[in-house]
Order: sequence, then structure tokens, then C-alpha cells
Amino acid sequence: MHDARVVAARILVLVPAGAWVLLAPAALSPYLLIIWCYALIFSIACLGLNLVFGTTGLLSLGHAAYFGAGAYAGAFLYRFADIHSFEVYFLVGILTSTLLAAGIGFLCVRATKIHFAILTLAFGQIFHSLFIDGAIFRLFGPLGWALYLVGEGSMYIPRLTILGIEFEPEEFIPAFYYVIVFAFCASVFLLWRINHSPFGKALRAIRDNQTRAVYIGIPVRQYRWYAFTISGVFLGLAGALYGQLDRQITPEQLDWLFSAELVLATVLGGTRDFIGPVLGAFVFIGLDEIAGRWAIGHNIMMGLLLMLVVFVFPRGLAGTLDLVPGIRKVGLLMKRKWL
Amino acid sequence: MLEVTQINTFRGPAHILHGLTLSVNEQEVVCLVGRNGAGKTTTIDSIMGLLPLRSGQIVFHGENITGLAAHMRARRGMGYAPEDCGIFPELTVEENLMISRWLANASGRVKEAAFTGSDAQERAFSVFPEVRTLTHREGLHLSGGQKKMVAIARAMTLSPSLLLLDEAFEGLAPAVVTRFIDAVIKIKEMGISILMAESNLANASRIADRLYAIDRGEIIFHGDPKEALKNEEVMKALRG
Amino acid sequence: MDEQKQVTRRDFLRQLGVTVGAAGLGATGIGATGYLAAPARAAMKPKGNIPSTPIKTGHITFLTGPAELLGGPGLRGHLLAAEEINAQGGILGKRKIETIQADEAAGTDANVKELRRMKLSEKIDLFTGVISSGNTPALGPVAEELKVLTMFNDGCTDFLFDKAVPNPKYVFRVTNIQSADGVTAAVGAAQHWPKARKIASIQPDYSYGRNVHEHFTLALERLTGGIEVVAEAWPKLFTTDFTPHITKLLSAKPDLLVVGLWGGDYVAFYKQALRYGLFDKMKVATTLAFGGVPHAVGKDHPEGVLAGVHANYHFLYPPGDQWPVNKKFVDTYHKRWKEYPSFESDGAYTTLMMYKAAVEKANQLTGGWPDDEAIIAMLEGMGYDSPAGYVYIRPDNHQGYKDAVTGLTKNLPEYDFPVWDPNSIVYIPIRSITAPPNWPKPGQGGNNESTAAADWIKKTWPKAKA
Amino acid sequence: MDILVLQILNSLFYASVLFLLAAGLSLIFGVMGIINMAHGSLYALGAYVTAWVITFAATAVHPAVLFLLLPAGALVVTAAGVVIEPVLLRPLYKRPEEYQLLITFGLLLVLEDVMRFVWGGTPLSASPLMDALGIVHVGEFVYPTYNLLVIAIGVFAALGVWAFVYRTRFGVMLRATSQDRRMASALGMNVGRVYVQAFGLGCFMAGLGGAIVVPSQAAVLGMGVEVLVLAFVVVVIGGLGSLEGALVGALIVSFVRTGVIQFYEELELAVLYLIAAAVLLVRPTGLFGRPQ
Repeated sequence: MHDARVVAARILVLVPAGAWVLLAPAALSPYLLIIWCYALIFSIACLGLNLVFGTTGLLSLGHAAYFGAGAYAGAFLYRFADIHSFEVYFLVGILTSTLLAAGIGFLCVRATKIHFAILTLAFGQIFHSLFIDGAIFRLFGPLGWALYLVGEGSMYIPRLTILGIEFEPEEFIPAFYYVIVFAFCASVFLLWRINHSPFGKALRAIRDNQTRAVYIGIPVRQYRWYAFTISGVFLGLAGALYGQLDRQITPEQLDWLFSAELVLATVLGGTRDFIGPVLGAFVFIGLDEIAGRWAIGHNIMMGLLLMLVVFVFPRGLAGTLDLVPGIRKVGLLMKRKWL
Repeated sequence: MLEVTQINTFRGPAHILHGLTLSVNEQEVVCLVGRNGAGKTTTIDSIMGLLPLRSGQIVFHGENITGLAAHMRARRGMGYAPEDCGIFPELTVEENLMISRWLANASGRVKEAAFTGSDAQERAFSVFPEVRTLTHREGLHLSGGQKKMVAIARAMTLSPSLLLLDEAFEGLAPAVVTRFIDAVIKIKEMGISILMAESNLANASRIADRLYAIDRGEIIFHGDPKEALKNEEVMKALRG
Repeated sequence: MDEQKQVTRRDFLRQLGVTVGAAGLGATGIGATGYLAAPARAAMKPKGNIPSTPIKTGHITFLTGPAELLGGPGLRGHLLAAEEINAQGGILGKRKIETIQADEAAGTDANVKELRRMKLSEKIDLFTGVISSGNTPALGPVAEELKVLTMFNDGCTDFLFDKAVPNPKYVFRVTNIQSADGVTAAVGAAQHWPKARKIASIQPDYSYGRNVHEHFTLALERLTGGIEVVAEAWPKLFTTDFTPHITKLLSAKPDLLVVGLWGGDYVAFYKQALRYGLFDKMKVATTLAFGGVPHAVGKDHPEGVLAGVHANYHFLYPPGDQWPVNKKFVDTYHKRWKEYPSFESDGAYTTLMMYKAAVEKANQLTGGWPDDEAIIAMLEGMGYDSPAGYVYIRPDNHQGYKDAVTGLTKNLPEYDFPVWDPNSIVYIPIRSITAPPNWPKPGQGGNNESTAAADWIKKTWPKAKA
Repeated sequence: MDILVLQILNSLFYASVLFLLAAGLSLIFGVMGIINMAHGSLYALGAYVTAWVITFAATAVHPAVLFLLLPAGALVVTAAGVVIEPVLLRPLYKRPEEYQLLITFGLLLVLEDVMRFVWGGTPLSASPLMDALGIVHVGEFVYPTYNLLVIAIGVFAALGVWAFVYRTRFGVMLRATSQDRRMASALGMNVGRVYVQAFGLGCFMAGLGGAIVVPSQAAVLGMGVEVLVLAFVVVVIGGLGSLEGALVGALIVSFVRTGVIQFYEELELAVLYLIAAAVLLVRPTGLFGRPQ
């Protein structure tokens, strides 16, 4: 039997949320809709990162590489295979980022703690410098080199067809929004399942006490590698969506400073609560939007915010919200096992 | 000289010590006996100031030192040798001792007694002459027994009035234990009090003037070592 | 000395219409075919109803970082124009100019987002600014899609209209194109140092540097013949330590070094090169030595260096006695900002003034506030007397053209920074160094070069006898 | 041949600056276990302060006096460090290490903007110092004497730091604290004070790096972040927490960079990261690092 309160809480939360999600394109101005889309995409990336960071306890400073790979792969495909289908672009992006994460992850999970952070940083920067230098573009011959010169490593991505439909400029974002929402819901669902599976529990066991995890028979390095690779899937997914939304991809999305932003948003939201990274991503994008108005002072604001979170909200926003009794209650009811 | 009253200590979320009370008098060897996990190390760490107290009070030489940082307690005359010896692995034995000598001189307490860190070190060497031959070795390359000796010698070099020894005999061969027991008695004769955490009641009863038995963070017995041996309940708790 | 070769080179330069020395100005100009808007003309009476809401312009430029040396003067030029226009009550006497600024140093991705925000959220009427040639190709297509009237005042890569936006409607660019930088430096070098054969090159490692290197070597080969590139150095943009690069250049013992570094990078480079005696060992031709604020380069800068100004404006030229527009601009600018204008100041100032002229002209034809279509129609083919001389916007590619100029550095007592030696200035009609309208773009009509200009030079320039 | 000498000098010059930076980073990590992300920004701060002081004083005083002002940047950065450690870092030692990374990253962001506000975008240089020393001849080429001074400062700093850490009372205490913080305090060492001193010393070295580099280059915005990544490469190669490692790492990075520029410039950055990654994979704690 359903507990009536559980049902009530779910209706209370999910119905308005669902209505808002469906109506957002009509309710928001074109610009705010774009920002809303960014926040959803950023959330996916932060959730993916948190599988490695919060759940497994490994701080990665190189996740920008998988995000960027997700967008770049499709951009090259469009340029050199002349494919205009978003679906193909999207899948190629995810596949590339997954393979890249599997490869780099295999090498990185040998290390832990600060050494892991620096190893991921080094690999991320190798990847970044290959784009900055144009080395990747040289692989694509004279046209690739010309592309590099046009954009200094940035690539333009046109409006692709979604399910075979070509959209006009004004219609495109509202239509693409539903793709993003779908991807967001799917990512939340999948990551939720992964987090609450025995595998997810094993990852937390590794995070909390590696030695004990070894004793109870968890193949630690292998599981870390799996977690890293899975997070690469979601980073690639987010990157591919980002490329199509922004309609370009630049080496800035590969740089360690972007990796640091992902970490920052995740910590802001809270790494120990499943929904923390989503909260963090939304707040981060919102603050970035506000701070962006001031041409200078943006960094100061972000820096001070970071310090504030570390000192005042050590468990992140999600952890802090959890201290509010009403919200805590609704949260618990939401988490109750779904029948 | 040391009065520990009703202290409660936590490690992370775990409540370890529950209202523990004990005392050490001048020129006395006191043993704290208990099983692994009974709270011995936590007691020693609480007295040394390495763990914060939730409540309770610690008085040393009539001064309330409850809120004092560890290094301030050391400067007031507490010497400490932990279970793992705490020898700095990449420092030579000489450098390990040097630190104590400097700090003994810097604390100001020894100056009043016209007694320097070097004097204190000489006194430690008289107890453990072996240490003198180890001075150029790095901490990393000492054997377990050598580490124990250096740890005690280093604590003595601080010229303390009270030595806190955590499992000083752990892992030593029976013959060596006897050697250490003699050393402890010698130290006591120099006028230094000792509070020792020990899991072996037999060893403890050989040296202790008084004995506390601890179980699950509470003192379950206090008194003469011989009485402890006779007390069924204590023996049961200590054996587990 | 082979007399024949000398004559050939001289003939060649004469054929290009190159003139040397301060007296050369005035005879040039590419023959206006469009509407000539002279700022000196008396203000026309606006027709129809003009709303009094302000004109919102978005201006993205470098406000911070090493490139602020270019961005700062640009912004000041823009603001000066806005102030002058607003002092007359605004455009058409009614609409004052409001400027929303953003920092280009935030990066390409952030700049694209900011342009979207400016259009969708702030509803700007006109987008201006942009210095980096990496940014205009990213911003151009977005501006076309957003249908926002855009007048870049720099970001001068040929690729913008060759490839990124091949058929522009909303996007214009007022400064010269990049390929002209390399070619201008080559013409200047051929004029002053005809015997240089061993060439070295130090360029920032991105598209501007690649472009300068390619066009300089291509043009110089045609002008003098028989050149050999003996060393190339490609420092990353915003490098601070150039000493290994400088040593590498010294090791190749070239006759002539071409430098495409700009802003803070050029300042750091020349100071380090000075201490390595580089300027004593080779002739140096730059594309942007005088590109920042004039006082960014100190009097320690060596004399006799070919100092390019990129978009063909140095505040002393055209001289005030020949071109009062410039004298007036320099005086008001100096009064307002306590410094001399750079080519970016002229570019940003002229951009806004040309917009104003186009609106006024369109208003005369249609009445009321003209829509973007009408303004665009007026801008296409517009000629304008700017402080830098005559500017013409070619209708086929929306690119502004003005004659190219460069000269050798000299320390004159009346300025605390080096300026051009008046006798060394080289003027080049712009038509002589850029591809004509409708020349095939790269990848089309047998053009396999990186720019239309490169293809045109390869196919039409004679080769000087080696 | 002369070119070889010049390139070696160039590499040593670069290595001197990198060593100061990386050794400070490594020292702070060794003692406190903190990766100071703001280290590059402190280096930039040192550069700006020195350039600013020297520009200000250049017209007023004799060049010889200007040299006394060279360490101004280092001193200001040290003062900043002595405030930063107790206020920002001390409350976090018990928290997981990512929080320490985050707080120093926040500090990096703040410092970058502070320098922007104070000094704006125009590069600041301190060339009077450079000019005062003139040049020396290397075969047919010349080399700025000031750069030799920088190399000398680098060598002196390396020796000085070595002697300081291995030959002084403070050095012994520093090493003891870095090896066992608990035991150090139980022996009566004021660990808090050792931390402030170590952090201050690390900052001093970063600031000195910035101060000595500025007369030959210029202080520009963004120089801190650029150099931070290089300093990471150095400490990763040499081993976090090791001074010998910082020295060897700085030499490797400088000579490799110069070599790549001379022969195959496109790979300048990628090669350095590749070396770092390769070292980490073979020896996760770097060439001279302590085992985990």
C-alpha cells in the first residue's frame, strides 16, 4: 500500500515540476530559455562528475576533456562526413567521450587522492593543448588545418535535424529544449539507479575506507575505472548537448578551469546528496549569469562564493537545505522506495 | 600532580570515554589496563591534548589545562611516547632528540632547575645506553625495540615530570620486556611519574604502584595491582 | 649590383601605386562608387517621427588582460563618438546612444553567450567592437542568425568573409582585412630593404600569426624574388618569456625578421630582444608595433624598425594640414582621454559615425527611424571620410577598405614615445594589395589558397627577377 | 656553439624562476598537505608589486638603490601568506583535501581580480634594473647581465633553501612537522606557528620568483594561472613535497621547453604534460616523492 503522505509529497513536488518543465518554452523569454537549457546540461555534467567525485571519493580536475570530446567528435563528423542528423552527432559524441574516459581512466585510477587529481589534470591538459596547438586538426588534412585557422580551435556546429526534422532558427531552441529535458530526466534516472545499486554502494565503501573495501572483496581499482568510464558517458552526453545548444565548441571547454568550474558547482550543491550537483549547477549558472553583467569582478564574486560555501555550508546547499525540517521531510518522502 | 575528572571524549561521532576519572601522584607509576579498544589510547591522547574533550577537566600541577593545546602541555612537563613510537622517519635519531633538547630549553621550566635539555638527554642515555649508538640512523631504519627506546628517551629529553607511555612493551620479546620494566623503575627513581597504558595485566602488575582497569570507556576498577588479579569481574573484562 | 633587378622592383612598386614620404597622401583612394558621407556636411533635417528611446549598442572588447592595450583605446574611441553624437541630441537629433560593455577576455565561448544575451535580453540595436580574429568567425554566424546589425571594428581575419560568413547580411567590418597586414609589411620591407633575402619570422601561434607569415613571405617573394625563410618561431599567445625564441632567431642569422606579435606580447618581445642585441643583427618589420596605445612602446624602442599599425591608422597621419578630419579627431580625443588615439580608437569611432551616417541617409529616403534593411542598404557601398582617410565598404563582402600605410620608427623630441620618420612612410592603395570583388573564395573556382588575397597575388602579381 | 650557450643560459634563467615557484609549492604541500592553487597568483602579485614600486621609485632614486627594492614583491607576498594561512587554511586542515583545493582556488579567483582592479590591463615592467646592469658578450652575441643575476639568485635560493631545511633548527622542526604533525605538537612544538612560517616561506619564494622575473619581462594579467600549470608539471615530475624534486623538475621542464622551441615548436605544451603524465604513471609520487 502506498503511504498517503508519500503520494501527497510526490504529487506536491512532481506535478508542479513537470508542468513547469513542459511549459518553460512558453513561459520563459528566448534568452532565459537558453540559460535554463545551460543549467540543465550543466546539471548532467555535474551529476556525472559526482559519480567519481562524491560517490567514489576521487577528485578529478580533468573532466572537461570528456565534456569537450562529446561536442568536438560530432563537430568533426559534421564537417568531414557531412551528416546533419542530431542523433548521429549525439551518439558519436557519447561514444568518443566514453572511449576517451575509459582509456584515460584506466591510467588514472592507479593513483588516489591528490595524485589522482593531478594525473587527471595532466591528461586533461594534454588533450587541451592538442586542440590549442592544432595537432588534432592537422590529422584532418588541409581542410582540418583551415578549420583550425578559422576558429583557433573553436568549431562551429550548425542546427542539425532532430528526428529528421529541420527547424527554423526561432523554432529550434524550443524544440531542442525537449531533447535536453529528456536527456536530463534519463540521466537522473540512470545515475539514481547506479547510485543505489550494489555497485553504487561498493563505490561508497571504497570512498569511505579503501582497505576495508578490499577486505570485503571489492575489486577497488576495477570499480573505480568503471565509475570513471560511466561518468565519461554522462560528460560526453552533456558536452554533445552543449555543442548543439551553443552551436559551437571551443578549447575553453577543454581547459582545466572548466573542469574546476564543474567541481565548484558540484561542491556548491553538495557532493554527498544525490541531488546536490543539480542544485549546485543551477545556482552556479544563475550566479554566473548575474556576475557576467559586470565585466570585471566576476572572479571575485565566484571566489568569495566558493569560500562562503566551504566555510558556511560545509555540506553544500543540499546538505544545508536538508536541515530545514519541512524540506527534509519532503526529501525523505521523495526518496522512499518507489512502488 | 595529574587529576583527570569526569572526562567525555569522542572520536568523530563515536563516544569513547564516558566520565572517566583518574589521577597520578608525584613519583608514582600508574597503569591503565584494558583490552584493545577499551579506551586506553583515547585516555592518553585526551590527557596529552591530542583529542578535544566534550566535558570534564584535567588539572596538572594544580593548573587547569583542559583547554590547552598539546604543545603547551608538553612545555609544562608532559612527555609522551605513543603506541607507534612516533619517531620521525626521515630524521636521524640525533635530530629526533635534538627537537626535544631545544624544546626543553625553550620551555623555560628546565632553566629554573638549572637543568638543560642536554642534561635530560644524558639522563635518558643512562637509562637506555643503546640509544647513544643509534644517533646517526634514520627513524625509518630502526627496529621495533629500538624505536620504543628512542621514543622513551626522546620523551625524557624534554625533561618531563610526567611520562605518558602508550603500550610501551607492545611487540617486545619477554626478555626485552624485563629490560624495559627495569628502565621504567629507574625512571621513576629519577623523580618522574609515569602513566602507562598496558593491555597485559601481568606486566602491569610488575611495575604499577596503582592500577586502573578500563572497559568500554569507563573505569571498572581502581586500586592495588594484586587486588585486580583477584577480582573475577576485572579479569573477565580484561580477557574479554 | 644588378641594375636590371633594381629597376624591376622599382617598377613593380610604382605599378602598385606605392608612394613614399609624407607628401604622398591625398592622391590615393579607390574611387568611390557608393554614397559619400562627409562628416563635415551640415546636419540634414530628420524626416518623419523619430522615437526618443535610446539606441542600445553592445560593445565587446578587451577590457582586461594583455590585449587591453588594444581594447582600451577602442572603447575610448567608441565612447567619444557616442558622446559627440549624444551632445547633438543623439542620432537624428532624438535617439541617444547607450553602450553595454563586455570583456572580450572572457573567451570566445563567453563572448558568443554575451552576444546572445545582448540581443535577446538587452535588445541591442547595434553590435560593435571585437578585436580577436579568433572571435569574429565565431560571433559572425551567430550575429547573422540573431539578425543583429553588427559592425566589427577589428577581428580582421580574412576567414570571416571568406569562409565563416560568406554571404553576410547583418555583419559588417570596418577595419582592414588581415592579409593586408602581411602584404603591407612586405611592401614596406621591399621599399626600404630591397636586398634582404634571408627571412626569419616570429608570430603568435594562432590564426593571425599564420596569416601574417603566409602573406608576408608570399608578397615579398613576388616583390624581390629569391627569398629564403631561415627560421620560424611560434610563441603561444600571451607568452611572457621570449628568450628561447629570440635565441633561435639569432642562430639563423637572417637579414630580415618579420614580427606579428601585438599588444603586451610585442612590448615584452622588443624589451627582451633589445637586450639580446637582436635589433643590431637584422632588419625588423612588424605588423603591429604601433598598434597599441602610442605610448605603450617606449623610447627605448630601436629606430629604423618598420612599425605596422594593422588597420592603417597612426594619429599623425594623414597630417592635419592635409586632412583636417584627423586633426580634429586627435585633438578632441586627446582632450577627452589625455592620450593619443590608436588605430582601434579610429576604428571604433568611425564605426559609430558610419552607422550614424547610414541612419541619416536612410531617414532621408524613407522617413522615420529606418529599419535594419534600410540601414544595411546604406552601409553597403558607403564611402566615408574617417580620421584615417577615405573608407569604403564593399557591398559584396561588407568589408571596409582603406589605403595601407606603414613607416620606420624614429624618436622625435616632441613625443615621449617613438613615431614614424616622416620621410619613410609608405602609402599603398588598398586595391593594389587585396583581391578585387568577386574573386573566388578559398575552396571555390580553383582557389586552393587560404585566402582570396593569397590566391589573387599568386595568380596576378608578376614575379620580380631574382 | 654560442647559441648553445645562450639557450643553456635561457633555460637556467627559466629554471631559476620555476624552481622558486615550485619549491614553494612543494614546501607548502610537504608540511601542510595542501596544494596551493593560488600559488601562481601570489607569484604574479610579487611581480606586480615589485614592478609598481620600481616604476614609482625609478625617477627618484639611484639605480643601485632600486636593487634594494627588488624584494619588495616577495615581502608583500610573504605578509599576505602570513595572513592567509591562519584565516583561510587553518580551519580546514581536518576537512577532506578537496576543500583545501577549493579554498585556494577561490583565493586564486579573488587575487586575479584584485590585481585587475589595482593595476589594470597595461603591462608593468621594471626595466631600469635590467638597464642598470647592461650586457655581457657571448661570442658574437650578447646576453643581459641581469639574467645572470637571476640565475645566481636561483642557485643561491636552491642552496639556501637546502641549507635552511637540512642545516638549521627551524628546518629540523619543519621536517618533523611534515612527517608527523601530531607527534611534533606532543613534543612541544607549536605546529600552528610552524605552519604559518612554512606557508610564509613558500609565499616568499613565489613572490621572489615574480619579483626577479619582472625586470626582464613584464607583469601582465593571467601570468599567474599560466605559470601555475607549469609549476604543477614541475612538482609532479619531481615529486610533491620534495625540494630536490622541485630543482630537478624545474631543470627538466626548462631544458625540454627550450629544446622543443628550438627544434619542434608546435609541441611546446603537449610535451611537458606528456612528460608529467609519463612520470606519474611510472612513479605515481614523482622522481623524488615520498611513497604514499
